[in-house]
Amino acid sequence: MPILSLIIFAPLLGALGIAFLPSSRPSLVRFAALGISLITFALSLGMLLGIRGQSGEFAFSEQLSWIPSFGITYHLGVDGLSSALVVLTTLLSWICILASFGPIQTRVKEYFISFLILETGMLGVFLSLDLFLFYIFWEIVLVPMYLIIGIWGGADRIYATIKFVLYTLVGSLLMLVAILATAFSHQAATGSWTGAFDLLALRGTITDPTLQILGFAAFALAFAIKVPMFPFHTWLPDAHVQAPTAGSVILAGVLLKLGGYGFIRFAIPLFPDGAHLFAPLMIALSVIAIIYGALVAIVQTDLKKLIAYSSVSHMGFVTLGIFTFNQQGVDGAILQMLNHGLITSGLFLLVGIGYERTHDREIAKMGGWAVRTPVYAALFGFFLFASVGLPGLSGFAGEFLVLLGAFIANPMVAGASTLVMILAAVYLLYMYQRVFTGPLSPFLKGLGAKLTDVTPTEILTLAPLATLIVIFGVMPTLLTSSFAKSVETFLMSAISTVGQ
Amino acid sequence: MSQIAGHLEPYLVLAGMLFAIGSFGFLARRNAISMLMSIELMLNAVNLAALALGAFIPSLAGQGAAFALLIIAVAAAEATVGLAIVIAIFRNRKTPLVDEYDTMRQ
Amino acid sequence: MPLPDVIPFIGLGWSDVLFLLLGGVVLAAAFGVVFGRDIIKSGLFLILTLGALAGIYVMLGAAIVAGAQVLVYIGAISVLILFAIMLTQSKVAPLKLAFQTQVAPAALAAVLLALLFGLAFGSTDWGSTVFTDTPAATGTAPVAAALFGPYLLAFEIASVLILAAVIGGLYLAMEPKGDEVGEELL
Amino acid sequence: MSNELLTLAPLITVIVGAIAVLISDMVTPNRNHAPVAVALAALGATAALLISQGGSSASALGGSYVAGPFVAYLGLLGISIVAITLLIAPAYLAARNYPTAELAAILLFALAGAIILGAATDLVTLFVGLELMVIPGYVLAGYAKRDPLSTEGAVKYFLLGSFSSAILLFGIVVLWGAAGTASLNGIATALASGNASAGLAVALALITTGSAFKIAAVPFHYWTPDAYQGSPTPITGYLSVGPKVGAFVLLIKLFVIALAPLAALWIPVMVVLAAATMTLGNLVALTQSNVKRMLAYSSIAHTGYLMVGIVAAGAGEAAGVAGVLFYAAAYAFMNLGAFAFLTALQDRPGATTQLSDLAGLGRKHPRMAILAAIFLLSLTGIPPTAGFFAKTYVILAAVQAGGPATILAVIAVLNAAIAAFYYLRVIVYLFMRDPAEPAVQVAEGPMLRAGLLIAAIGTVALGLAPTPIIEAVIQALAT
Repeated sequence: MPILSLIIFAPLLGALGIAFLPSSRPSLVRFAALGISLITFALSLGMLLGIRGQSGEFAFSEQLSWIPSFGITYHLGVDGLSSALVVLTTLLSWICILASFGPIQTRVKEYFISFLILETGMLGVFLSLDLFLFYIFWEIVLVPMYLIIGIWGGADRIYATIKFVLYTLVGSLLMLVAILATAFSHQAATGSWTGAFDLLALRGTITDPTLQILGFAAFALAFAIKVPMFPFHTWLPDAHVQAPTAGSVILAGVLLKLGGYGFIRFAIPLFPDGAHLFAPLMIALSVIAIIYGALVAIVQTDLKKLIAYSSVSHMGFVTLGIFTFNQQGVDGAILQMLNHGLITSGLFLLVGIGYERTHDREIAKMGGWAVRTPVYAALFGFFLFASVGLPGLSGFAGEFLVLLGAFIANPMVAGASTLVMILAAVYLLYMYQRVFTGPLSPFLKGLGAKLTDVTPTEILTLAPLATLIVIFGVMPTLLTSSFAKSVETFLMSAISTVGQ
Repeated sequence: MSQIAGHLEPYLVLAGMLFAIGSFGFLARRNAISMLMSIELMLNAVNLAALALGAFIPSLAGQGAAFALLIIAVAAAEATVGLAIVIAIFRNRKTPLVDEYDTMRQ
Repeated sequence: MPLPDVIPFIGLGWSDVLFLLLGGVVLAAAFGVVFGRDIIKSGLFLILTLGALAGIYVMLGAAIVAGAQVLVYIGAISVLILFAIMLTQSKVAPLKLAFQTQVAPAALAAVLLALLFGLAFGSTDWGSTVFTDTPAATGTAPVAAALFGPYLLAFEIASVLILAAVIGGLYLAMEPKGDEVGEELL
Repeated sequence: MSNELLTLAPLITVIVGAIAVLISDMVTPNRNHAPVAVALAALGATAALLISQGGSSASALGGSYVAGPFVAYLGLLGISIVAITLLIAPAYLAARNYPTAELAAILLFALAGAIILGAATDLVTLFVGLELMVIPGYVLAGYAKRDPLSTEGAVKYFLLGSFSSAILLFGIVVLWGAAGTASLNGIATALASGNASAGLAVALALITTGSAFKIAAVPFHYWTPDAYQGSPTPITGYLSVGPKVGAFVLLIKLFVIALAPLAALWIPVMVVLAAATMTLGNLVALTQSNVKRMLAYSSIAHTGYLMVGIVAAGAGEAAGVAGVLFYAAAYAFMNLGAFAFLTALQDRPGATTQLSDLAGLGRKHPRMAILAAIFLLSLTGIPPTAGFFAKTYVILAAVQAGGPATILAVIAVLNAAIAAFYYLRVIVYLFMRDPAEPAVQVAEGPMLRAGLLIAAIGTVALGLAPTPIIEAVIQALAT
């Protein structure tokens, strides 16, 4: 059974089905979308169980000829790294769909169709082993996200969504040129188009130094914009602030991971020489992002923007870890991606829940929230501490491993980054103190009975995330062992041709 | 043998000059019909070149005249359509001056 | 009494003189076309240009093209143009506003263009050039051979082209039937 | 002889079809349906003939007409273009009291010209074919003869078109004399063995300038926006696609075949022209608030992308021509689709195509808006649409060609990002703004709907499963 195709296209087929449902019955549409995303989730869990029995680097491999004239194939495969991200995607998808039940009241059908297409795109990116196919899914992600921010977003949504698209597009189009150049160099070297777009066939074969440098630069730009690395991050706060809650969640939870995944899966294994050449720059930019994101977060007055900037800071750890090129660093980077996906998604969900009640995100207006809604405050506190990197919760392990890796590579860098961990604790706790503790602010008081505590549905969206944060916090090896083989191959491919 | 008329170059130079005059007229005149007449000058320069080349280059003997006749036919077709357009626009705008046709820029 | 091949004193042949004469008329009349302030005179100068060119065509041994020039160009196209001029001239379009503002750069461009053509065509080696002034080469037979040989398709298509142009031209030039149909902005 | 007739049969069918359309118009009182029906029948018959000729190449009339896969490909593409135009135009024209018969006949004549362009093997036939294709275009631009804007566009289109024809023709004649033959292959042989002379350089310059006018490359583009904006919307769609594709066939024949030995001379010029064309077209399109004019400028940008393929082909990369041919097909479907959408918005005379008119259309007419979004995404080059694959194909060819072509490829993709801004802005208006007051009327006749649907199917199919077209293109070039 082609399980990977099934996982990728189940949401798309579901979206097609929903297109035929009457838009006059929004609740039918909502539950259909939820059902589809749950089925996809179940399929991905099935894949996760089945993967242990598979041998070889990539499990459940599927390969079909698609555009034979250029050797472009429909090639899918999954390994430890991608399976973890796939499950994260399918999990967050149904959580987002459930979390959208309340907030999305206009054009419900179009919303869920967009969301399901988005899910297909994201899953396709994680499962493609053909560069061309990967690129297509990469671009497909853009369109529904553009619509989700642009149609269901806040007041400045159009500015934010166009900025998001243009940033992403500039990077990805240059990546397309690099993909084509890579494919052609393969064709020129072997005299045939066969395998010219295939990651596995290309890996380790690109010897042209110019292509190594320019190819890496083009790929890295596309991924750096997506992560986003400093100085390409400016689209992110706008997009986060304007996006509807579920949009922010999926943006922080999955879309940013596409960049990190791209580095590990494509950019570095294809162009190791280029990667090593650029590594000092990438590390410097990562450290800047970590510090800059944290500093800017301190002065934010908008809750969502604060978390968006903290994302920039946290994602800096991901790129930092990747470019240490050692096992601790890369392990940490992947852990950080997954944990950031769980924690920040939770935080955005919580901000969204608060916004539902207050229709405001201004930190200055809040205060003493815990008095009225203790459960909400407790949950917020839990995710906050996870984000700060409290040992025992999952945020800690990733950042710790990255710093360990960075220390091996360059102690200075590690030192600077450690400082920021303290900074992060400061701004997040300071925010928490202003919003939740102390006497009830006049603004919140004015809301009266509207300021209710979390509902069971909302708890249902948060509970899986919280559970996983605790599990992975206590037993990070559960994750690291699952992608150990991926990291091993990555480190091999990242070094193999450098010595030449 | 003649010193000028017996050579190819003078005819081509004459054609080139006529073509240049025609293109000047096209670029400088404001009246659509004047511009059309300038184009006719250019096409005639082309015809002259075609005939001269046909007359002097052995492998093209006889073809120059055929080419020129076809160009005349094409020019006739162009002029037919062009004048019809000029008449149509004159009916709408009451002026043949091309630079006054600028509604769309406004 | 047969005239000498070369005119005394000038050192040029009769055909040279004829060529210079006709060429001079062509250029002068062409200047008249593009510089003439009165558009009707421009039209008449155009006819003169075309007529002088027909003379040069005869010199080149292409009497049949010269004939077509007179019949089609002068007889049809020029008359059509004159006709159009008369149809479209009105007091709204003052005759003195003949030139656009870019007349000076256009003149410069044209002078440069003429120089370029002159230098380029003069300096080019056109291979072995022989003036084929024999009846076998200049009669109608080789023209027919070309038109019904390699250029047969072009010849046939030219007739289709004229048909298409006439249909289109008729459509555009015909007075619209019936009443005006309201505002038609886009 | 009968073989020759068989070879020429598609061409003859188109011309006879054009005449039949006019006759049908005379004999039937119904002025709109009969001509379209006859024209579509002629198109169908021509398509069948072209398909039956298919892969085998045969020549007629002493080798001046060579039929084969190349002609079949171009012919079928031309038939699609004309057919879609004929489906979307009649309702629009009828609402404004313009006839359909002349439109159908003139389109068929232009199609005949395009077929000759594809089949021609010598300069003379090529030129006459080109004129047969472009002269009907002047008539079409002025088709709304009572509308000052239409005639204004037509007069500019005609004057610049004839001017460029004269320039091109002078170049062709000088080239013909310098090479001593009219045959395209013969010219290539002569040029490859001879030395480049000053006369030849002049011929090259004239041909380049004339061709640049014909394809509307910067800086010879300034007639396009007026001609496109003034013409009746469905005809603008045709003008932005049909003559453009034809002009690129001319470029393939002149530059890639005949002038190939001089590639080192014309490639640098073409690279600069292509870069300027894309960039300027996109930058100006960015500032337009009228969608029709925006599409006109964006068609200039697409000219630039197509030129990338020509440059690659000049550098010796066969994929360059293949890319141009594929791009032409993709561009035909997506651009005609976009204009069909605009046509639908101009249900009644006087309806404008300002961006603000489109506001909120996604809510009132979701199906129409989704189709529009497909065309716009394809024009942007977002996968999995035809436009994405087309762009990829020419860029691939340019990357393969290497050297200046690669730089051009990078310029092309950066331009695609600029283009994304203004194409997506239309989508913003369609889906993200509140509906305009008064709401836009949308015409949805069955023919218009069919035209839109064909364009949409083409746009999606060429993106999802490009293989059949790629194979057709490669086969077309094999001969």
